[in-house]
Amino acid sequence: MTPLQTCLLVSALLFAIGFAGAVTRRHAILVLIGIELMLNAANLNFIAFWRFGPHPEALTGIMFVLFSMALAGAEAAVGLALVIAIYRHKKTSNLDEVKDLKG
Amino acid sequence: MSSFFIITGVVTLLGAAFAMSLRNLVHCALAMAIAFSGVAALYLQLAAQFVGFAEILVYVGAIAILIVFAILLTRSGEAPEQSVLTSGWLAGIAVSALVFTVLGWAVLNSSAIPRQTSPAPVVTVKNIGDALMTKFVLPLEIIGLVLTIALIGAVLIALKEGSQSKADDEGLKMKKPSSSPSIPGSQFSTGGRP
Amino acid sequence: MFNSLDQIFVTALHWLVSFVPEALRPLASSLVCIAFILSVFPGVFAITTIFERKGIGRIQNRYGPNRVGIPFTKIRLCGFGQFIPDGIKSLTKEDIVPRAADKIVHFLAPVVMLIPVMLAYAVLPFGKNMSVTDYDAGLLFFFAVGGAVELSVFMAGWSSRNKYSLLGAMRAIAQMVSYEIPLILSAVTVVMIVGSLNLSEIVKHQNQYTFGIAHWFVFTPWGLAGFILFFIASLAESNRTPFDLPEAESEIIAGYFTEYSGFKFALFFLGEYLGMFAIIGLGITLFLGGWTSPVSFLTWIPSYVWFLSKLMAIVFVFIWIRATLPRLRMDQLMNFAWKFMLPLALINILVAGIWHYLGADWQRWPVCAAIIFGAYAVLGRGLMHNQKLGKRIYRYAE
Amino acid sequence: MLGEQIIKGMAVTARNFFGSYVSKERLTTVQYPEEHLVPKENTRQFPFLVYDGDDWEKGLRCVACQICEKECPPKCIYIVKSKDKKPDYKGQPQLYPLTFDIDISVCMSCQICVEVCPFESIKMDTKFELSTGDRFGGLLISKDKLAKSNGYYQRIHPQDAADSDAVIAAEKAKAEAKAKAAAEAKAKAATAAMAAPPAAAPAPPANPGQKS
Repeated sequence: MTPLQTCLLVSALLFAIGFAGAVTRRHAILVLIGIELMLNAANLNFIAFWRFGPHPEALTGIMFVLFSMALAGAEAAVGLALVIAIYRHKKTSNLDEVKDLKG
Repeated sequence: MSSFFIITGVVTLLGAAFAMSLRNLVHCALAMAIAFSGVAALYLQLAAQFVGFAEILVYVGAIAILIVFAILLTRSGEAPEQSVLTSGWLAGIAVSALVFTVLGWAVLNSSAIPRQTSPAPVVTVKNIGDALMTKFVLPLEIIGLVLTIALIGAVLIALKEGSQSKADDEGLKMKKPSSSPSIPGSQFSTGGRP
Repeated sequence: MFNSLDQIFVTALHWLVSFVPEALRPLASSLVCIAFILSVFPGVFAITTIFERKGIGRIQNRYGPNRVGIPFTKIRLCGFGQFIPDGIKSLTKEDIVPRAADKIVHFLAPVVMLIPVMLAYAVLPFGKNMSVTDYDAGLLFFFAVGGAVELSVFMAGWSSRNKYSLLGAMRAIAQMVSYEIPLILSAVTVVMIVGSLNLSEIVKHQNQYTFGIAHWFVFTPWGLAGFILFFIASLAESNRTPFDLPEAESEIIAGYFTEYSGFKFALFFLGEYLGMFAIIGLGITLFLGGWTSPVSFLTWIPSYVWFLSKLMAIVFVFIWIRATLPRLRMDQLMNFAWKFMLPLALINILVAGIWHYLGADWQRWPVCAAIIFGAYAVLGRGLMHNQKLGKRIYRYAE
Repeated sequence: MLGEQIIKGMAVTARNFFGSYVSKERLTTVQYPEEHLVPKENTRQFPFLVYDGDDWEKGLRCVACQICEKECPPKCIYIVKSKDKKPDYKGQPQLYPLTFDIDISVCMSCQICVEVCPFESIKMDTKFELSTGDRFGGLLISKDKLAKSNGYYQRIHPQDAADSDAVIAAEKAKAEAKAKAAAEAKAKAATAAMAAPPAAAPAPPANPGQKS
């Protein structure tokens, strides 16, 4: 197994764990954590391909990861604001109970 | 691939697994911080120093803090009595296992993956800065715009809106402290949840 | 001769490392460096606690501790032996964990506090050729590990299951997050002028002399403003008075470490002081020329002596401020960070750009000074005339 | 201007800092084990028993009347009366305490024993360094340690001691006058008896242990 394959396997497992958490847990914040883990798995892929790829001097992988981090920050801020707003309306952050369209 | 890389990877995956499986949400958030630190260590071993430090700064320093704040604000600091899993959790586990199987099969059998290992590229902060200011200047500006919009949007969403939220406040104030066997002294128990 | 005295620690390190086989040398070198940091800075911490108690005593017209000297003798050393019984006392005290506490998190919090604080020393240049690692992105590393301290504060506050601990932790995190922004923004000006995140590079840039006076950044308009901003923000980051709301004794007992005792309390105490030294060390490196001497005829004094004396001088100013100013209120704290420090830091970045753009011309001095002074005056007036600094209005309690 | 007052405050504390090294009168701290504050006239810590003369056993003013024992709010005084009597300063035969113990771990320094004592024999001390390593025996102070001379009392509370000395002197003078009167009456009776032997009535028994 080459180093690149190890990296990709770690990232695939990280993605699978994040995905499993995001679809199986009830709590909205945990779903957000799962999404963050999936994003990190993707970032790890970018870095691994940049490191072992044919053109590391192009810096595309690093740039992608930096921008995705900034987006993850924005996503976390908006997502948590939504969780707090939902909690204020429904007094719950359990996703199974937040399924009707009428507020 | 050094053994140190393997250890870091195992720590990262364990952190992620705990983050997704523990009952107490605060423990989940702390395990998530461990997973993020592990990812940062992996970046450092992949010669991406700047990204690794930025990962710690953004994820451990900001997002983990944001998440624990949200946990406390939604009063979910204690493990709930009922199940923490959704109704269709078995299907979810199955799908994610399937995803991992497919990805793993693809990784191990793909012919597109380069077999030889190149020496670690040297990237200075100056390189990254130059690239950000020349080739990637448009994405940088767009990211700036997106972050500003996200900032304003998050503030607007979380802001208390008018009379309705005032009524909510009253409701929160009137609500009696929980009579369920929550631990004394804990202000953020879930006891009062409907 | 002076040069060899200056490089004595570097020479000693090379000499020590030469005893181990070739393959293990990087490891041995880093171990020696770790041992050096672990022995020097807790020692500085011990001395500082005595300085603090004695200094505050003198400011309040008391003697302060003046009894304990060398053990088993009558020599008193003006009380500078006080840290030995203090240390023995706090390390041998009973370790009490609340029954309701989250045992694992409660145990881990002081450790998690100390690790990033210790890591931050890795990039600080203590003297000429004396930084442990010379990361290209050293400044980013410093701020990244500094961000992890907040998590330990939250762990301590949450796991204690005590409302004072939780309140203290929330206050601490809110304060640290708010003041980290002016802290980083004021450091950005230096990065802009030097063009590097490497701390050794930043020091090298300040190690030049015109008319015998060093090119420290604090001697420029933007550097002075940046240094003052950095100084105030580092006071807040290290939870010192007047920003000691997280551990306000008169309001919330001891903040996030209310439920800690014995060894763990000592670790928190140590971590807090080491964090203070680290952030002061960064401020010295960025604005006060690091290990360089202020005037060219004093360059024969060893570089680490300069670094340590600057460190102790700023620590003394911290103590002086602690003995002078009262604690801020929470809303005042937030107003000060967001309505005064943040705009001023942003204007300071602009001024640094103007300074760089105007080149070596003499006109840049009055221009930059005027912009900064004008911004300071306007923002200060706005802050002082703000209603929030007046009487507090309570929304719910009548 | 923002920050002006901060600088003023810093100047004040700096002045205090340097001033405390220059002028000693700024420092109000008393370096305790080496220096002692002069106790105030009315300082009271813990009772002691006053004796006159040089021998504390002979001169003890206490007559074991047990009023203080009964009045003591926390009941920290323990007295055992003697079986025999010995003469007091007036020359009258009086009881004396065989045991007089005060438990200082219980005493609350209220001075009620001093107020109620009719014989000026129990007074308040100013000594406060009473700590001991022995929790039980060391805190129970017995008669021999409680007895302090009148000279000591005059030294620690000059005003009060003068007052109580005056009271005692007055008592003594009264007793002397009484004794003198009695003696005179006796002498008169004796001369009268001498003059008229048949009318020799025995004089009322005067104080047998007349001292003066």
